[in-house]
Amino acid sequence: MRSERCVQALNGGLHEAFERRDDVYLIGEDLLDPYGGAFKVSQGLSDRWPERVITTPISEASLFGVAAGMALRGYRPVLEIMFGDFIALGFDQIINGISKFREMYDDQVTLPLVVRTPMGGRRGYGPTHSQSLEKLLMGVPNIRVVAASEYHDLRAMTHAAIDDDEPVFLIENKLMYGRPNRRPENGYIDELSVREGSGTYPALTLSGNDFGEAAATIVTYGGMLPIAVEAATELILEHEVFCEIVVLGELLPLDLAPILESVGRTGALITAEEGTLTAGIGAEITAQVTEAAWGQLRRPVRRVAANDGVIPSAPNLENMMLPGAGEVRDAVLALDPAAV
Amino acid sequence: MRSERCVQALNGGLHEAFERRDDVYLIGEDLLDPYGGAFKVSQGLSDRWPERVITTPISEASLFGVAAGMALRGYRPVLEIMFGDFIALGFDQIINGISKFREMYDDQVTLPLVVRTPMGGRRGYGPTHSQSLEKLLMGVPNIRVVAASEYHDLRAMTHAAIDDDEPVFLIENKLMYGRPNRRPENGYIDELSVREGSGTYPALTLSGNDFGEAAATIVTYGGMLPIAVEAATELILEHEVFCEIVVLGELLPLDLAPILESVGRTGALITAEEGTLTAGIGAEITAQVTEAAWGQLRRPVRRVAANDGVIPSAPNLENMMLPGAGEVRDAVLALDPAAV
Amino acid sequence: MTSDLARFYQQMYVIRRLEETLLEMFSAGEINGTTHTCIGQEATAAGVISHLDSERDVIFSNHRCHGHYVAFTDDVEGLIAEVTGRTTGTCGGKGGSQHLCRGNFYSNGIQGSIVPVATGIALAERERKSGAVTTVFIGDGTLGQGALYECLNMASLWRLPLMVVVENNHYAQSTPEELAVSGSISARAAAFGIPTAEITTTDVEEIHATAGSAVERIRATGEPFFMVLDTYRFSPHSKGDDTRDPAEIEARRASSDPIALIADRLDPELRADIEQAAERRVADAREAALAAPVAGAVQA
Amino acid sequence: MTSDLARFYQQMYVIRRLEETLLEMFSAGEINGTTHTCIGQEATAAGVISHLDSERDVIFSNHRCHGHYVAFTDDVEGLIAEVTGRTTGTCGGKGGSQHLCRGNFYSNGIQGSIVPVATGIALAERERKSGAVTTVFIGDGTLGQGALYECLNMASLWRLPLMVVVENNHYAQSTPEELAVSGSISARAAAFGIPTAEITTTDVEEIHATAGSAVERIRATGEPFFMVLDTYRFSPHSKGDDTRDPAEIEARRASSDPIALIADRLDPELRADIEQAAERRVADAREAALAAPVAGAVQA
Ligand SMILES: Cc1ncc(C[n+]2csc(CCOP(=O)(O)OP(=O)(O)O)c2C)c(N)n1
Ligand SMILES: Cc1ncc(C[n+]2csc(CCOP(=O)(O)OP(=O)(O)O)c2C)c(N)n1
Ligand SMILES: [Mg+2]
Ligand SMILES: [Mg+2]
Repeated sequence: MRSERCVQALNGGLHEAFERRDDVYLIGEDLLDPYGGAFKVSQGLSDRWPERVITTPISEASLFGVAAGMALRGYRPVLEIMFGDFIALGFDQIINGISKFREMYDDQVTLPLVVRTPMGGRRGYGPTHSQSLEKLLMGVPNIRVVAASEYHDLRAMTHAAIDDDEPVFLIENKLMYGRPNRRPENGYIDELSVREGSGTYPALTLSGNDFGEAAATIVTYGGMLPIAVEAATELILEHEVFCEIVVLGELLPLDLAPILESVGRTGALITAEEGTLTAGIGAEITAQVTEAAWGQLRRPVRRVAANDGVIPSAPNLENMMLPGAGEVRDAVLALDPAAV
Repeated sequence: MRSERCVQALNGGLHEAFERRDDVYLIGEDLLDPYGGAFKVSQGLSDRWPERVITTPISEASLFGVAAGMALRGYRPVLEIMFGDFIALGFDQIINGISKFREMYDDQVTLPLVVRTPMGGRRGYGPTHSQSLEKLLMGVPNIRVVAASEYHDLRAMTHAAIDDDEPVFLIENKLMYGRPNRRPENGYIDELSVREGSGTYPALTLSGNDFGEAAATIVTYGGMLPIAVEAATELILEHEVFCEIVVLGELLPLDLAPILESVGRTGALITAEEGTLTAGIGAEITAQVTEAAWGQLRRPVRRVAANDGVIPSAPNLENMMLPGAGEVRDAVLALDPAAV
Repeated sequence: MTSDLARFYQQMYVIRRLEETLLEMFSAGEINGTTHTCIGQEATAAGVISHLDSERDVIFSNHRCHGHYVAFTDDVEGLIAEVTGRTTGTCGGKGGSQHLCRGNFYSNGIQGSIVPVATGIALAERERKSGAVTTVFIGDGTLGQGALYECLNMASLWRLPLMVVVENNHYAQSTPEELAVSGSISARAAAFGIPTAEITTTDVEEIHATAGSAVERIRATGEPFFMVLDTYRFSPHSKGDDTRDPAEIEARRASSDPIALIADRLDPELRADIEQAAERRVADAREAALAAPVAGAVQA
Repeated sequence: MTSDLARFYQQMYVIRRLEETLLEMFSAGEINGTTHTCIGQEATAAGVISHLDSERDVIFSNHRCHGHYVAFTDDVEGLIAEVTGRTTGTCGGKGGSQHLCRGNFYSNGIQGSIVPVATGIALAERERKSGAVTTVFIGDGTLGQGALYECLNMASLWRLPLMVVVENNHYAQSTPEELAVSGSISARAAAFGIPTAEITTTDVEEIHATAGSAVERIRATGEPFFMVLDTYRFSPHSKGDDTRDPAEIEARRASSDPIALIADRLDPELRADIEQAAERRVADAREAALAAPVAGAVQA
């Protein structure tokens, strides 16, 4: 069976959720059919449920608050933010509203809303349309940050986010949309064996040698998954070095168990993310893993990430700035220089 | 000589800068004399320079952009944001404007602006007026985050921020304002010997035993300084444990050298910050120090920070939620449980 | 059955005494943090909220929310307990003065940012066909926040049962209206196709009449309304300095104290009863709060 | 000396050919990323910007900035080199189509957020007493952004020499004006006490006249102005799908192509010369860009 593309899986998940629950609403810009959202994840919804799809003016700052208001009153709004870069406009609502209401109102309310948004570069969209800003959400208590990847069950992830009673930021990726949404068959995706974690947004752990001896764990998520797989494949084929890859589903609260489990086997950790290095998701992972697995780490955690700076429009400049398979590979090789 | 209070030092620095340069402007809410800003740091400026102090409507989101526009055209605006919690309103301008213009316009422009704002709790102001949100700025490339503390030369820091050609976020602290702005005399503040780092926003390293043997380094900044000093003092008096305290001036880019230097002596690191734990400044410090000082750390870095959650209004609840001297002390004692 | 007038007087008097008591308690060190009283502005709360049904309608208020809270919920006890950090407080001491929630009442301390949330609530209530009117209270200074205009646009486009009430007390903290508000306040809403009303009296009966037509219109059409009410606060912005001209404050106190304005219209005996009951209620609430368990006092 | 008309024709023709060429280059794979062309809207750029002095005045533009850029800087070559990612590009390939900067020209791709920056620039220029007019271009869709209203308020209060030009092409991406813009556009600015003008023609000479009075007024008074111009884009929002009714597009193409509208007013020979020169210039710029070093090609 040919897999559906990720955009279809996400879209399918939304259609199913709209069928299943009548408290689900979609709000955002340019949602109406036939347009169906800038990245087409929302296609077909407004034709089927014209009253539950609300296309909006360009007013991101307020849209976060509108979603919060609906959620306070018992609905399950899904807010589509056209480009992830625009979540910056909603930070006040996120920090001083959405993440506060439940706890500061002493648990009298819940905020079951989902913010869906595509992050990531490599399309030449330039400095304000290419960022991976999910790192900035990691410091906000009382929200969840969930990362879609092409190996996750994206239909299930959409349902889970909508059913969640906490505010969920569902981070998608622009390049992911067009790729097949692969799922393990008999425990494998291609040559990689896959273990699926537990929890609502399970992590996936991939191994090229059926969880035999491995030199390192690469923890990653979202749009970096194929890059990590490319690096791991090259390491096997050209260097006979095996790695495990942990593909996180939930970034916040950080799903530490599968990382520790893998590090318990490998003794070394690389974090790989597309956002800029400083204060990235790798920093928090490093801090938690270093404390929890102190005796097990042979070497300090290495972080692979984008250079701290602007993402240029020109393709070569953009490629130089964003982390690629080469950087992931080199980070693994640098762990044990003697071993290579 | 009695020291001036921190609010006076910051105010004095602004007065001096206004005298020294006629391209400095102050913008923000409620700035006009006799009110002189909600925390009085801006007092007397509008009486002396009525044309260079611009009191504004309540429009934080735009004020960041207004400051950017002035800076693009050769002025040196200082933007006062009344409570640090309100920087969330400016995140779009910060992320998609202020931090981008210089680099994305290929270095044709500079953005010499200063955003001054008080952070911190312990005054019962409640969830939306007590946060320490500077951690959220750490992930933004091309800006500087500078932290005022009561042992720093606050007049000099104000001058340095205004003369800086990069955008500077000068983080102040509400409780600090009322305290004396102490400076080392003959290398001492009270019983602590003080070494001052180099650079524009120097770190201070404090020692209770003249940089003799010490069990740990506590790295901190801003409003946590007196709490770290209290913990270190108690550790000396009641446990005969000596620590070094590194008080950072510049958080971003992170001033790593003084931390590494001290860790080279102590072999252990505690980070202490008032912001919430996850993805805090301690995470980035931990990641950098763990990588750079791998062989030197006896134990993993421990992070002391606020609980991940809302800062309650009620004093006891607030105290339980924010990190105090007890938590810092316990973190040090937990490093070497055998040694105590 | 109590007359409207008696009810207004009762509500305003309770709010006044409550807030005078809060200021006293501050001075006595029984409260920490901050508080923004609406002393002088009680008529906007009483006049508008008397048209709302706390079982159905929704209010989102701001930093200066005590009057709205009490007029809507009648929960003097929960409020005093909240600002004194008691477990019996409306939000268990977590929210404090400007972050209240009870039933259909919410408040938050970030100026302007409450309007989008109120807009979302109005949208939800429209979808639920509850017939609720959602009211959001803002000050003149909050007209500076762009989120308001984003929401006026959406409320108009989507025909939301949202009532925006501007309590124009002519100052934002220390900033007089003329330094912060250009042009015309009502024209700002009218430009988005929203009907408006503006009145310049602090007489609660007049406010009540104007608000009545507004609420009726919203209930009938399901469309938004924008109301600008003149008012004045007699006490400082929060607890601290007041940089306004004392003569101006005195003049407004003399001319437009909403409680004094209607006092003579009431039967003196009824009035005395109302006042005594209010005094007692506030004093009892203070005492009860101070006797209640301190939030977070006993650690688990 | 060239007449205004010839200059307008020349500018509009260069912009048109430039953008048609960009679309071709996209299809040919010579450009990646995105581009928003203003094909059909050239009159707003030419008519307004002809009153501005690129040595003194300042422009802040948006995602659809090519026309404004060329009308103000005449830098066809730098623009093509920028969008093709060449070291010779305006910003060395870093900015790309919607993040341009050269001299007194700036653009950025976040809707609405350019207005505060333009407001700060106008404030700086006022303080410098440069006499500059700062112009910010926004689309009808961008009227949804609250920052605009914050800035209208400040520009009015502070009397800033700021000109806000709304290019109303009746769509924001796929969203028609009636789903995104309530009430009256000019009334929104007028409510802040800002003078406005609104015209409903794409005739560059009429736009020029209206913009002339606006710029003159700003120069004379130092106060802001708000101008709403009717226009229409003939090409898709960026490169992709267009969900507008093709008949509507054809009708607007037939009735309001700003280039066709004035073509007959020119001497045919002059017109042919202008067209030929423009063709050559754009073709040469394309060739030069493609021959220039690719930004980031050789790593250090
Ligand atoms: C976003 C934001 N900016 C600033 C403040 C600080 N602040 C609290 S009240 C106030 C003045 C509000 O004025 P207005 O809206 O007129 O209400 P009033 O206090 O007069 O009732 C200010 C600036 C805030 N709470 N939120
Ligand atoms: C803050 C923000 N939200 C959304 C977008 C995506 N976007 C780019 S152009 C556009 C439509 C803009 O419409 P309008 O202002 O009318 O300008 P036009 O494209 O018609 O020239 C949108 C929604 C953006 N760039 N910035
Ligand atoms: Mg006011
Ligand atoms: Mg448009």
